[in-house]
This record gives sequence, C-alpha cells and structure tokens, in this order.
Amino acid sequence: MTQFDGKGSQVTVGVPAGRLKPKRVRRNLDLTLWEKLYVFEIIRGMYVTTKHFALNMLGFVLPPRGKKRSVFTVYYPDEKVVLPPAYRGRPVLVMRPDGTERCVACGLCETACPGHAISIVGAERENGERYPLSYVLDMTRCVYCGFCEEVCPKEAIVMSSEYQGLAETDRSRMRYSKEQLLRSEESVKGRIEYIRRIYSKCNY
Amino acid sequence: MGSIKGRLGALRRSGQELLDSGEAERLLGGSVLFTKVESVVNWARKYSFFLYPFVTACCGMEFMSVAGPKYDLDRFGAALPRFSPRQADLLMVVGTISHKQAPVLVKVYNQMTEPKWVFAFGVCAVSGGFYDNYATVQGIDTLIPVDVYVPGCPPRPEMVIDGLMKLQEKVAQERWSDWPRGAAPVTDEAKLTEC
Amino acid sequence: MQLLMFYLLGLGAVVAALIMVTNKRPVRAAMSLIATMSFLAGLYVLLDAHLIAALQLIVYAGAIMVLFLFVIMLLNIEEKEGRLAGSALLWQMIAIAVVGLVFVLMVSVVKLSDNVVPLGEAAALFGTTRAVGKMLFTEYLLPFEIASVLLLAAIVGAVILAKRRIDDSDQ
Amino acid sequence: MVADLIESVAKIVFIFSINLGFFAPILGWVERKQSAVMQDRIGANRANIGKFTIIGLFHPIADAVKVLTKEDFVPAGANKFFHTLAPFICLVPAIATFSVIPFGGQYELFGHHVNLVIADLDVGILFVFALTSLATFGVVLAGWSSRSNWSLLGGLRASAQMLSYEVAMGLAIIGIIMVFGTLKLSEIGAMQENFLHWGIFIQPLGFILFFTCAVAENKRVPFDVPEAESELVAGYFTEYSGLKFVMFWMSEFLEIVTISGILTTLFLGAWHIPFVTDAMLLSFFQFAGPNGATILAMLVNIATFFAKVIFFIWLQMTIRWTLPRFRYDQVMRLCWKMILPLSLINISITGLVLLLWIK
Repeated sequence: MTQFDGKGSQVTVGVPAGRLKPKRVRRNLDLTLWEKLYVFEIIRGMYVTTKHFALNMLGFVLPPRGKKRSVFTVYYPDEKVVLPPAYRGRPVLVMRPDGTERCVACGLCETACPGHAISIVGAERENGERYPLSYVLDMTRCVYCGFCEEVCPKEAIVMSSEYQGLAETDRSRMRYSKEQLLRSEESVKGRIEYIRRIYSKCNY
Repeated sequence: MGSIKGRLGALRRSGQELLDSGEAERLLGGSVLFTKVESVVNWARKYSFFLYPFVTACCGMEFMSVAGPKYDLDRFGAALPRFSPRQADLLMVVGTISHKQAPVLVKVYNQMTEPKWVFAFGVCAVSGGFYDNYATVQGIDTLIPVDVYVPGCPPRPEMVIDGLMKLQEKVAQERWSDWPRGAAPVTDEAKLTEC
Repeated sequence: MQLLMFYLLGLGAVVAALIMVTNKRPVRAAMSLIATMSFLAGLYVLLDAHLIAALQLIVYAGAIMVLFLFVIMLLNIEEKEGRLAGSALLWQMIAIAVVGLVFVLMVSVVKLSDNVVPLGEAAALFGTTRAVGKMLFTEYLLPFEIASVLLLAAIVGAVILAKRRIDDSDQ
Repeated sequence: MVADLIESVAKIVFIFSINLGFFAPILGWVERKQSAVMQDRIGANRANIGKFTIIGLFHPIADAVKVLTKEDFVPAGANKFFHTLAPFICLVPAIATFSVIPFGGQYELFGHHVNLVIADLDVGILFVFALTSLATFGVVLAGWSSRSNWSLLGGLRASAQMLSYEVAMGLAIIGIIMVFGTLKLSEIGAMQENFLHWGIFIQPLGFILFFTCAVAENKRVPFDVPEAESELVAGYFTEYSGLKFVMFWMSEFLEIVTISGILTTLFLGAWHIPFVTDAMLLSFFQFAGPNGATILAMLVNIATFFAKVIFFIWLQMTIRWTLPRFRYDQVMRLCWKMILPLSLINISITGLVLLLWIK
C-alpha cells in the first residue's frame, strides 16, 4: 500500500505484498485445553496490543530516524493526501485557453447522469458554435460515477481530484453554476491524459 | 402549598416565554460576561461531539474509515459513539433513508437531548442521491433540521472532516436563543409514511 | 458527639422502618428497608462492632435486598390497595403488641444476667474480627455448624425446586 | 488532638483531590488517548486555547463543560426521585471506598504518629465489599426507574453479575487474608516489606481470580454485558443524559482507581519498593535530619503506591481495549463454574500449606 505525503513523494505503508505470508487457518472450532485456560491466550492478546502501545509511544517520544512519526494518521486540514489520477473527484468543466468552455451543450452527460444532477441550457454563438448558456451541477445528487466524463465527446467535463470544500451548511449553495465549475486545461491535464490512455486501452 | 407550586410554575412559564421570545437575548446579549460564557460553552461544545451513528447503508463503510486510524475523527473530539440518543449530541445520518425508516429517524431525533445537531452524510442523506423514486426520502432535511450537508457517494474522509469543521464553525457562532430547538417539524407519523 | 450520632441514626432507622411498613409501593418499601439496614449498620459502628456493621451491609443490604428488588422488578408488582382493612387492623395491632411485649421480656432477661457487657481484656477486643471469629469457632461452634447445615438444606431444597423435572409425563 | 484533626483533614483532602481532581477527569482522557496509541491513531488533540493543545488535555475540559450545559432529561413515566437518586448511589461508594486503602505506611513525625490511611478499619477489606454491594443499588434503581426495557434489562443483568462476582471476589481473597492473618489493609501492606512476601508471589492464583472478579464487578470490558451497545443500547443508563450520565461514568473511573488501590495493597507490596526496606529508605535520607528523612521517605512511599496504582490502571485500560465482550451466559459460567471452584481450591490449598508447613 502506498501513500502520498503532502510533498508528493511516495511513502510505503504497511507490509509489502511480497513479505505477506498466508496464515494457516484452524477450521476446528473446538477450543483446545490451552485456549480453555483463557489466561495465556489473554496474555498473548495483551502482548500484541502492548507491543503496539509501546512502539507507538516510542514513536511519539523518539521518532525513528528519517521518518516523521510511526503513526500513519493523516492530519487532514494541515496535511493533504495527493490522490492518483485514477481518483474521481468533483466533476469540472474544462476551459479553453481563451476562457470559453469546451462544452458544446450536446446534453449527453445530462442523459447519462444517473442522479439527474446535470441540467444544461444550450445556446448558439454568432459563429454557429453551440455552448451552454447555463450548466448547473447539483452536487447534492452527484455520485462521482464518472459517466459524464466517459460519455463526453469533447473531453469537456472531467473528474478532477478536488475533494475539499464540498461540505456546506446550506443545501442551496450546493448547486454549482458554470462559473464555479470551470477549470483551466492545465489543472486537469493529468486526468485528461489518464482518461485518454485508459479508455483507449479498454476499447471504449 | 398549592398556590406556591402554582406560582413557581407561572414563574417558570414566564421565564420560558422570555427565553422563547428572544427578550432574554436582548436583555443579556449586550453584556460582556454573558457573551464570554456563551463563547466558552460553544468552545466546549464544538470539541465534544458525542456521535449517534444512524448508519443505514454503504456510507457506513466510509464512516468507519473516517473514524478509523487513518483519518481519526477522534482528533476533533468526535469519536465517542453513544448509541443512546439521550447522550448523543450529533446525529450522523449515514446512508439512504427510506420512507419506512423516516419515522424511526424522526423518533431518534426527537429523543435526543438539547443541544443537538444533525449531520447529513453522503448524497442519499443530503438529497436522496440517485434514488429519485417513491421509496426514498428526498433529503433528510424534509424531516429534521440539518446542520451540515456532506455530499459524495460515499464522501471521502476529508470531506467528512471538512463538514465537521464547518459544523464546529457553526457551533462557535451559536447563541443561547438558538436552543432549545424542540421536536422535528414533521411529527405526524401517517404523513411520514404516505408520501 | 456519639450521642448525637446515635439519635440521628436511630431516628433515621425508625423513620425508614415506618416508611417501609406504611408505603404501598413495593420498590419504595424495599428501598426504605435498605435505608433501615444502613442506619442499623451505622448503629453497629457506634457500638464498635465494625465486623457486624460490614456484614450487615454486605449480607442484608447488599445481597438479600438486591434479590428482593430483583423479584419486585421481575414480577412487576402493581401498586395495589392495602389488603388489610377493618378488623385485620385490630389483629395487626394485637400482634405488634405481643411481639413488643416478648421483646421487652427478652431484653430484661438478658439485662438481668450480668455477663453481657464485656469487661477487662475482652472489652478491648470487643467487636474485632478476631474476637468474633474466636467466639464463633470455639464457644459457639455447634450452633454455627448447625446453621451451616440448615443453609445447606435450604440450598438443596432450592436446587430441587428449581430443577426441571425430567419424567415421562413432561414430554 | 489538634494534630490528629489536621492529619485526618489533610489525608481526606489529599485523597479527594487526587481522586476527584486528578484521576476522575484524567482517566477519560487516558482511555481515549491510550486507545488511540494502541490502535496506531493520534487521538483527541485539536481542542485548543490560543495555540496550545497540550496533547489533547483540553478535551476532558470541553467534555465536562458541554455535559454541564446539556439538557437534563427524565423520561415520561419514570420515577423521578429514584431516577435522580441512582447516579448518586453509584458515585458515593466509589468515592468512599478509597478511605480504607492505605496509601503509605506509618510514621513518627514531630513526635506525632501518622498513619497514611483515612479510616484504618479493623474490617478494612470487608468495608470495601460492603460499599461495592451498595453500589449495586444504584445500577438496579437506574434500570428500574427509567421505565425503559433496555434499562431494565441492563439493570437486571448488572445486578445479577455484580452479586455473582461479589461472592467470587470475596472467596478469591480469602487465601491472602489467611496468609496475612488480618483484614486490616494497613497491616497487610506493612507485612509486604520483603519483596518475596508480596501477595502476588504468595497467591498468584488468588491475584488472577481477584483481578478478574474486580474487573467484572466494575462492569468493564470484557464484562460489560450490562451496558452492551450491540444488545442493550447503553444498558441501565440508556435514559440518562448530561451530568447524571457522566456520574455513572465517573463512578466507573473511580472504581478503576479503587480496584487498582486494593490490588496494589493486597498483591503488589502496597507502598514498598522492591528490595528496599523502610529502614534503608530512612537511612538513605539521613542527610535531611530525622524529621526530614521521615517526610522524604513518606513522599517516596506515596509516590511508589500511586505509581503502582497507575500501572494497574494502565493494565485495566489495556484489557479494556484488547478483549472482546463475553456473552452473558459465558460471564455467568465463568463466575460460577470457573472462578468459584478455583477460589475454593485456592483456599483449601492455602489452608493445607499453612497447616502443614508454615505452622
């Protein structure tokens, strides 16, 4: 299991897969005499927890060299996990360099959305190009399934890795307008590359 | 003796009226001491949520993940699940609430002692999510007052912590007059089950 | 100081006992009985009989009264009107009078025999665990053992009563 | 006379302040933080005043203030008098029990005899049992007066469990009482000056049995069937909120301290440091003059005693976060079919050994 710390470097957590040994499972449910005595098995269990306790206390007081601490809790607001591009975060609209959206208001995402979270009102520019007059994403219904991204012919809506600041104390504030959804192409580049790769591989 | 009891009752009623009408707030609100006490109490409340996990669906897994070692909800002082609503402060509605379950949820909310807060965890609790059908309550705020909405299906642990911090900010700004909140607005059980 | 404590504890015991007798609600009566036991334990402490006081609390207030409460709660006894009325009250009064008379007689008989109040060396040890234990296992060994046989009989009886009868008619 | 009064007042104030002022609030924090450390977590650490968080020590304060301002609830149809009385009945024995536990030896100070125990009762350990048996009523009444099925079931379970384990607990320590030949806790403590005479070496089986019974008597995990969340919501205090609920909690924590104190006194050499006799301590502090040496030795003894108490608290917390809950029939079977016969065997063996060898 790998985890990304705040600076983007990769830290391995837990036992590497190669070193994991399958445990022999005893199918016989009857207790042996040793287990029926309870006391020794209880002491064995207490040994495990005490080992964790002692090592973690050591980790707090004398952290091992080169590592910050032995406890892998993420101090969330101060320290953030960097997510891999495969993670589906909040859907965003991709913005062209000139500030307009890529979306052509075809309505495919609106149709594909299982939660009916997207509602688009399309319009036409003077040059005959279609664009969404309003593009409302109801975050109270969005389930981060990624169907909209998958179905979009223009790579206009992608799942970003954003997950912060989505909680609200008021439900009406969770309807995101086009302006709130627009993100520059640069910021979602990783995801776009990823979907190109993965969708071609999976023969979509 | 009876008259004394009656008088005491009248006094208490008038005091309650004073509190309810916000008159007490106006009289006391300006005083420095009162606001100080208020802020101390709010500080205590925001770091001491006893949860009531009303877990009905898959979001429960994510609830376990946020309460577990990696994200550790206990850091915010909110890791003491009390399964008796009398002792809980924060009702965490985790998962889909069907109309069959709505009366139970309302009952649990009404059983909680003041002050109490409600946390809508995941899209199903927030708005019904993609269960846009006859069986599912379209957002628990149609039943009980909700303080924080956390979207996501299920929400990432970070979103839940975000929501909890939003709630802490909200609690820090509360006034005495916000309490008691009283029973849920929907109390008619027939009404709960029919729609 | 001791006198004051005695009067307080005695008053408490009497009041609690009265509440116990007059209250119609079973749980309240049981709770007042517990209070009476506790006050009595206090009185024993005043008499320097710490062992007896502790045993009073453990055995009577602790074990037996919990069982009483248990039964009351499990059976969920309703608050009924007093069953005794009219002429029964007279009988009650007579019974109380007779019991009181017997008690007074007993006390006077015991008082007349001089050796109740321990003197000299015995007084220093009075009420200690050692003294009580010695008395129990030397002078009063026979009554002690007979009491244990009685308890054994009670236990056997309880087991027999509680045991499910396995015979043909049961199936 | 005045010196006596000062002495007893000082002792009472000391025990009260260390129990109610230190152990009761800090144990809530210890329980959370220790569980966190054992589970590779951080635990409560974000409550702050200004920039200070001091490893989450503000959290118990926050809990206390919040609980004080929480609505005090009495269910409709409940017996209000007993509902209010029950937590007090639970709390008072928990506080009072520590008065018979010696937290230090006996000293000659400024020509005055100082005995570091509030009430040096002749029946010491029996007094503890008497008070714990009274604590049962708090639980039973809490269960009954709430007029809730969960509460009633929890109360019944708790009372049955506490009654059963009290019997087993009483029998488990008879061995050690036979060895030391006294019920007085201060004498038992004084007899363990020699490291090899500690109760745990003389009565290892008695120690395990008594420890088990004590944890069960306190209704802690793994014996917390009366308040089992998965079965009985919160057991006998389901209908309690706010301060009254916390009183049950506090009595539980204080009982942990009391159990640790009794275990220390009976089995772990009370206030004695291993291989260090009182005379050695006194001669070590000779430089401070006779009275100064006594005071220093006294402080060392008190510190030793409380260090042992803290060790036992830690042990109980570790057990609490290690073991899963027993089923109810298992709890009862463990008591009547395992602990009771074992303690009887322990008593007979102790009696035989005393009669044949030691005599």
